[in-house]
Amino acid sequence: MIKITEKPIDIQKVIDTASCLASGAVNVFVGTVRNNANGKNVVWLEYEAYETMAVGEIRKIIDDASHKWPLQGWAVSHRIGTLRPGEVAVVVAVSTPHRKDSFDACEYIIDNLKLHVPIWKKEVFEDGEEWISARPSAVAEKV
Amino acid sequence: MIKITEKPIDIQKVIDTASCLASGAVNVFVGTVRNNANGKNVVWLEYEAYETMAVGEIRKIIDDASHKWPLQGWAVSHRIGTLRPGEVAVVVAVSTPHRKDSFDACEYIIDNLKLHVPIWKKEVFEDGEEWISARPSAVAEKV
Amino acid sequence: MNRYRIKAFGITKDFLGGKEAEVEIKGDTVAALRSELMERYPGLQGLRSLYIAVNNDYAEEGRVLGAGDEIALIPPVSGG
Amino acid sequence: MNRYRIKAFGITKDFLGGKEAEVEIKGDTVAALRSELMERYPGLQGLRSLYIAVNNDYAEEGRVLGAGDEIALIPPVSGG
Repeated sequence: MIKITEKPIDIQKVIDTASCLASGAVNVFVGTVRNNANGKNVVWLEYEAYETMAVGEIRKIIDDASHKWPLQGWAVSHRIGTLRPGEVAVVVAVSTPHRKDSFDACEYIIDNLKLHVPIWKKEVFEDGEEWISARPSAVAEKV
Repeated sequence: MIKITEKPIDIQKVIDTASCLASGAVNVFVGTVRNNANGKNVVWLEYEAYETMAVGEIRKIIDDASHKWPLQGWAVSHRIGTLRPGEVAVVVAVSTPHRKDSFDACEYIIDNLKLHVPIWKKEVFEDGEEWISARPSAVAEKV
Repeated sequence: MNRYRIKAFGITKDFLGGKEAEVEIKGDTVAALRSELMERYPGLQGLRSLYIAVNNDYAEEGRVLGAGDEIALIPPVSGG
Repeated sequence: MNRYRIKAFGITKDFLGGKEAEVEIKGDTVAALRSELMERYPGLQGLRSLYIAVNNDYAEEGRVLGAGDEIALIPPVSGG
């Protein structure tokens, strides 16, 4: 399941989708909105996606991961729109027969999602706003 | 939160306990009961814990992890009693400011939990049962 | 001259003045389109990177653009 | 002679015949207790490992056992 949605993400549902009776291990990454960035208070974030391409790029990442690890189930859900601190922006879940693979595959997927998938966030502070990582001067965002 | 419980584990609650407004990353490991082990069908599993010691040993692992990574929140919940295939046996969740740490810390905790925490499982097959990893002849269990 | 409709995302919307723009260029490659866009919207030059996607894939500079192609500007991504 | 009450977990319950057992030994260390248990319950010898916990901590072989100590047999763990 690959989902780009404006609605709050149901983590349990993502995990259920990725789970599988033959798997013993599910690793899940949950990315949430932090209440601060470089020492400034984040009031809210705006997430935007090029949806059709984002789904395609996530699909490619999953395909790559499937060749590297024995994925038995997986699910990726990314939220767009306005998010407040504490809200869930992304959930990646993968299940594999053995646990080390579940960690490695999940990390590979979220790492590549952050590098290649056309989704953007703008942090809105009390005194301004900024598209994250857009300019060379911007401090690289490393959640 | 460290919990050893006979009741089904509420994964969302474990994640909520580990989450933190200042964190951007939560990694979660979910260990479930597989429907097969070494080619044999698992009918159910019996989990047993030396509860007071198990809580103490998990606490030590968390303390160690806290020295290695900047944990901002964490929670470990382990179920005991009778579990059927697909049911959740253990959930570990940790939150950190940056995502790589959340993966590393979560993996450290579950790896050490499996090595040191006094919890035992007995697999019950259609034609017998076996305490996992107890005897040298037993195939090491590697979920 | 070739006319292309461009989708803008993230910060590039600020430079192009909206979610879409039309440009006319002499060439017909991604590289030609890029030069024209950089000249017409100098703000794009200040980005850390700028990819151009064609039909939902990252496109190479030499790719020839067709009339029905869906073309989009991909500034540095920051999902997750 | 020293008398100790032993908690058994996992597969060790099968050998001790229940969740608890009492043993009398000459010595007063973990090592002495271990020898006595191995002799009295030979099934324990077939385990991949056997730790003895005292007051909820893994105990070293030289540890002297006190009268009020909580003593437990820890066969190979398999949680998770």
